[in-house]
Amino acid sequence: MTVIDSAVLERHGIKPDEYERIQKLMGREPNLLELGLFSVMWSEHCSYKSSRVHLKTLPTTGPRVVQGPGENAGAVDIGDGLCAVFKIESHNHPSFIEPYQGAATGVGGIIRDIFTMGARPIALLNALRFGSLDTPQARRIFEGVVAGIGGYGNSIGIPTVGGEIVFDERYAGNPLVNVLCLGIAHRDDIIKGAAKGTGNPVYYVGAKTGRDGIHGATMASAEFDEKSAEKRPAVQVGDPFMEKLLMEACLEVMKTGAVVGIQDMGAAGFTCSTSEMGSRGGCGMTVDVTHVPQRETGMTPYEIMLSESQERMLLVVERGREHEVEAVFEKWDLHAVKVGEVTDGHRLKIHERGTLVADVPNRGLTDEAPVYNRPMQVPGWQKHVQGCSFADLGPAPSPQRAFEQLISTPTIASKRWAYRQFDHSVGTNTIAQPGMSAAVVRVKDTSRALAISVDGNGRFCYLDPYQGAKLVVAEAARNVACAGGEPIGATNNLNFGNPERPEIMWQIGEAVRGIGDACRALKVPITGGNVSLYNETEGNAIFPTPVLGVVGLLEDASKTVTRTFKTAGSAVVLLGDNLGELGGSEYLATVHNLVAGRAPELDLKREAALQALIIKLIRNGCIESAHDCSEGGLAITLAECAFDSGGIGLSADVTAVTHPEAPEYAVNATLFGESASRIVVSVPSRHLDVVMSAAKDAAITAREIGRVGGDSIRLSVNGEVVIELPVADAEHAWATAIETKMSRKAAS
Amino acid sequence: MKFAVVVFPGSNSDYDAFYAASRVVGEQAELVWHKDTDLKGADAVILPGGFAHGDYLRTGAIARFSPIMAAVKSFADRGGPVLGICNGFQILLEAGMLPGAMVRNDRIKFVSQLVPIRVEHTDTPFTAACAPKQVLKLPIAHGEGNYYAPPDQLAELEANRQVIFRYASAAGEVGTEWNPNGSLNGIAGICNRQRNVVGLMPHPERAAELPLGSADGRVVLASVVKALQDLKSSRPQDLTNA
Amino acid sequence: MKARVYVTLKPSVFDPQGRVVADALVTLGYQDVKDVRQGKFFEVELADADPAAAKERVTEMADKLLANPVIESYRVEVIQ
Amino acid sequence: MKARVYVTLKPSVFDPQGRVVADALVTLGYQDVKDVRQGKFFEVELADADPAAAKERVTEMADKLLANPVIESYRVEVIQ
Ligand SMILES: Nc1ncnc2c1ncn2[C@@H]1O[C@H](COP(=O)(O)OP(=O)(O)O)[C@@H](O)[C@H]1O
Ligand SMILES: [Mg+2]
Repeated sequence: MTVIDSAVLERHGIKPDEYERIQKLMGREPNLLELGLFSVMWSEHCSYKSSRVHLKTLPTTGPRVVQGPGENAGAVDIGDGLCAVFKIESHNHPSFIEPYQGAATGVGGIIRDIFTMGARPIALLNALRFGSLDTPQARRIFEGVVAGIGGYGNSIGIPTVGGEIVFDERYAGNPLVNVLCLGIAHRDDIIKGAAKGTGNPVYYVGAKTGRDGIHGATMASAEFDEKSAEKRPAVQVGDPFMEKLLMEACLEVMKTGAVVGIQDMGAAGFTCSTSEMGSRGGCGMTVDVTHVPQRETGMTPYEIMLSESQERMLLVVERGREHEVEAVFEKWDLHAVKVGEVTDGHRLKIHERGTLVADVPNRGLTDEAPVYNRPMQVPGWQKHVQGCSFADLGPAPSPQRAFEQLISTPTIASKRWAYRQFDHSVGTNTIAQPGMSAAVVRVKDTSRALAISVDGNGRFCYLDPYQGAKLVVAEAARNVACAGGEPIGATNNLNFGNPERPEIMWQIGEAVRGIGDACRALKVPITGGNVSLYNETEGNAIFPTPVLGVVGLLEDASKTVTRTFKTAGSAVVLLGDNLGELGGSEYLATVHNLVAGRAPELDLKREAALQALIIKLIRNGCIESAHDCSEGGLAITLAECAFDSGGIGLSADVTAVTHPEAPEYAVNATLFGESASRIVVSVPSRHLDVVMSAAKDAAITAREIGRVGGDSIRLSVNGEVVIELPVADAEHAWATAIETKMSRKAAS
Repeated sequence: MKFAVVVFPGSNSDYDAFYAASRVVGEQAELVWHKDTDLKGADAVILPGGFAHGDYLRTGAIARFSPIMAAVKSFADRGGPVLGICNGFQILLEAGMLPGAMVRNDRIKFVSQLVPIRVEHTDTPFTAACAPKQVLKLPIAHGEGNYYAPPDQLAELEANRQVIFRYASAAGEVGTEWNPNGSLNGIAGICNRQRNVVGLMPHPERAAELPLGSADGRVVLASVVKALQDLKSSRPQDLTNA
Repeated sequence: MKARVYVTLKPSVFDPQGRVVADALVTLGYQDVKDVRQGKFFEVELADADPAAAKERVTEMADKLLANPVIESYRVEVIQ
Repeated sequence: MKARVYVTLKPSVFDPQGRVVADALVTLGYQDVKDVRQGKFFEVELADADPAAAKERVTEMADKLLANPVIESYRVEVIQ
């Protein structure tokens, strides 16, 4: 029996004060297995110990919220007794260690969270961050992650319908892989991850347990250093075929009504599912690891409890109805085995061949995990980076050159190289495919559709985490609104550095505060999310990157519009004010290699009014296309309306903004500034008056800035043409930028 | 009429085919589990897309041994119309019900996009309602759709007019620039000698309604309805259920 | 008792993967790489003890399932 | 000059492919199949003539490209 000394605690990532807490909860010294249980359950990844106090402040209620945070996924009512069940998950660290498998198992994990709730998954989205594609390492990770996402999602047959990809050196040592899954469930069929009913059998079903992923949860809670190579045996391999069988079998088994509770085994595996189901249900559980199907020989209880082998589920079944459950699993060639029982009290008792090897209060592992109110401090550099002296930038580059540079910069360029590797047509629900801004999936057997968008903006959040987070919420909701969807719920993934550093903790606190304020103002409740911390390599943190996933509802699926122009002659109208804010813009980053300035202003009241307006205009069929202005500003947004339209161009003329600190940059600020709350719409002449007066009523600035038509992109500022090139050329550069870089592979 | 859609472990477009046949085309349809041994009196059989058994060995290699396949074979031998879509096509190849084999896409990567294909011949149950050389816009979504057959067999296929669909331009021209996966002769779909068994990589069942980006696929399923009516009117008793 | 089944594409069949690997190697600076063919192999563990019997059975498995005669050829090798 | 690089998943790494193939063989009636592991191999053809040099170069290729050191191990064998 190993003595628990500081070295052992160190290896388990348990701090001395935490160990004292464990001893108190146990009323004695824990044994090594028990320590292992605490170490995984108290890891940042499972316990949210650093973020909890902040997450508590988020708005999580609303008329449509059926399930808020706390379950495997959130759920919102979408009418006809149906719910949209969705959640976002990160698999950042595993994807850095093994891009293909890391991303693949990330997809597998979030899918399990959704069908565990009794929902059939119908859509996947992802938010990805990589280093510059000019480095071989970033290309290798990007290639592997995209292949892994496709490899898993395509096989199991859930369409990947959208996402976003950003390339920035700040993610070189810490790529981000966030995956959102959305499913549909009947409100009454939603089933929870709670154990109930003393004496009810506990079943294990799915893949056999191996030694893979042991301490994955604690790994996801530690910074990277050269030593992480040693953690490599932890790599897990995804088995989408097994998961497909599990998904179908579980959805079928739930229909029998014999399932009391169900939970997947994700991070912290068997430990997490047994302790969480017990404490959620207010009861205990006793299991014998001897019954757990094992892939490798000679596995210890410690290894079995902490293994993170994929594609495994835990079910609590109504006693006396075991055969119904077993029969369904047999049909799918899955063998559900009884591993234990629900008990009175609140203890998780683990046996090996009948002898008790661990006995812990399950709440001690879950609800009573430590919660930290970690010190926060504004980084010393914060003020500094918010300043931006255009004087040092030298003469302003020509808009034409800047534009051509921007359309082929990987962050703005078409992501088709990636999403053409994703099956987006399986399931026959995808109305707006990847590439069309927000994704839109119809809800079969209803007239409705759901619009979904995931968005993040590390740059804005780096310059001002509070403001940046608000802007991210606004953009995600605006993208959904631009497809005609009324935002009804959101999920979020908080990707940050080491929370034990006050500067990072400050970023987290500010970002959460921003998300909360924006969600309250836009009336979008947060129904769940995920926190990924310690995204640092050798002390270099990523940009603070909260990623928002917003789900919007269209009552009439047929009304949805996309970003692309439809008919020559229609008016191009800009909704919202063009303020020419260049702070944190893609323009500054790409053209001037500079991340600086103030993040754009955001008036949440005006944002809400703008979104209400666009939703109304789309519902009334007044507009042919709508596209939100984001990365690259107005010029890029207008170009994107022409791309994929079949070569329809436009000519537009916008009024120059005033740019006091550097007048010579006024034109570029006008074209490439990333002010919030702007939407470009195209309107058939016959509807123009309606649109204009509707905007007036909503107190939203609306300017007719040009006309759809011709075969070139022709942009003027104050009557002077500053950008002009054939749509075909611009579109080619935009569409092929990433594949060009990827095909130049091993070159460097 | 009635469609049987076979469900293999790992099929993922089974419900798509079922939905298109029943809800869009408006015929009867039934999902048939691969361990079953009869086709529930169906008039036409669809082997759907997906990743049967994960495609972990070779696409379709394991599925061909499913109990239901015996019934599918004898149904086909009696002249019953059988359609293999994507993975279903691969299963038909592995089962020897169609000639040739699939290898990895020439550009290795999985390809998912809408592509035009040209209908080469309309004298099969799944093209009967098509116009000659009609171009259909259908989604492809596969990593192994690169059709291969030995030279002599390929020549025979062409000679017997067994190439039913070819990748093409929107205007119907064929050539390597419109070939998404390196298939020999730009082959997207073929039929057997008797012409009642058809396999294709693109997904007609996923493009049967305009909101989904194309409704061109509908005609493939509608064709078999027409074909069977023509057959019934020419022959009093339906031979497929004989 | 272990046996290995090596499966390769027939020479007449184009091997996209091998080609991509070859190109990658050349761009990595291995100019002297003339060609690469990719194959796969299966390590089959049998309860059965007799080598001759094992070889026969595994050959049967290869014929029936592990290789596709249209495009692939295989070689069986009993290890111990 | 030809060399072969055999790449297998490390023993500790789960091999879903192998598992499915094993299950298939058992359902096909090969009850005595205890386990299957799947691997791949590359047949690399080199202009280079000297076996020793070839082995070295190909080993380098395996390290750099052909095998994924995180989950795979490999063996190099020079044929002729
Ligand atoms: N990883 C990805 N997977 C699928 N689709 C993607 C991915 N990245 C970007 N896309 C698609 O490309 C389009 C542009 O994305 P983005 O630059 O975020 O624009 P927007 O913020 O206006 O949606 C969107 O339709 C998005 O769904
Ligand atoms: Mg975006």
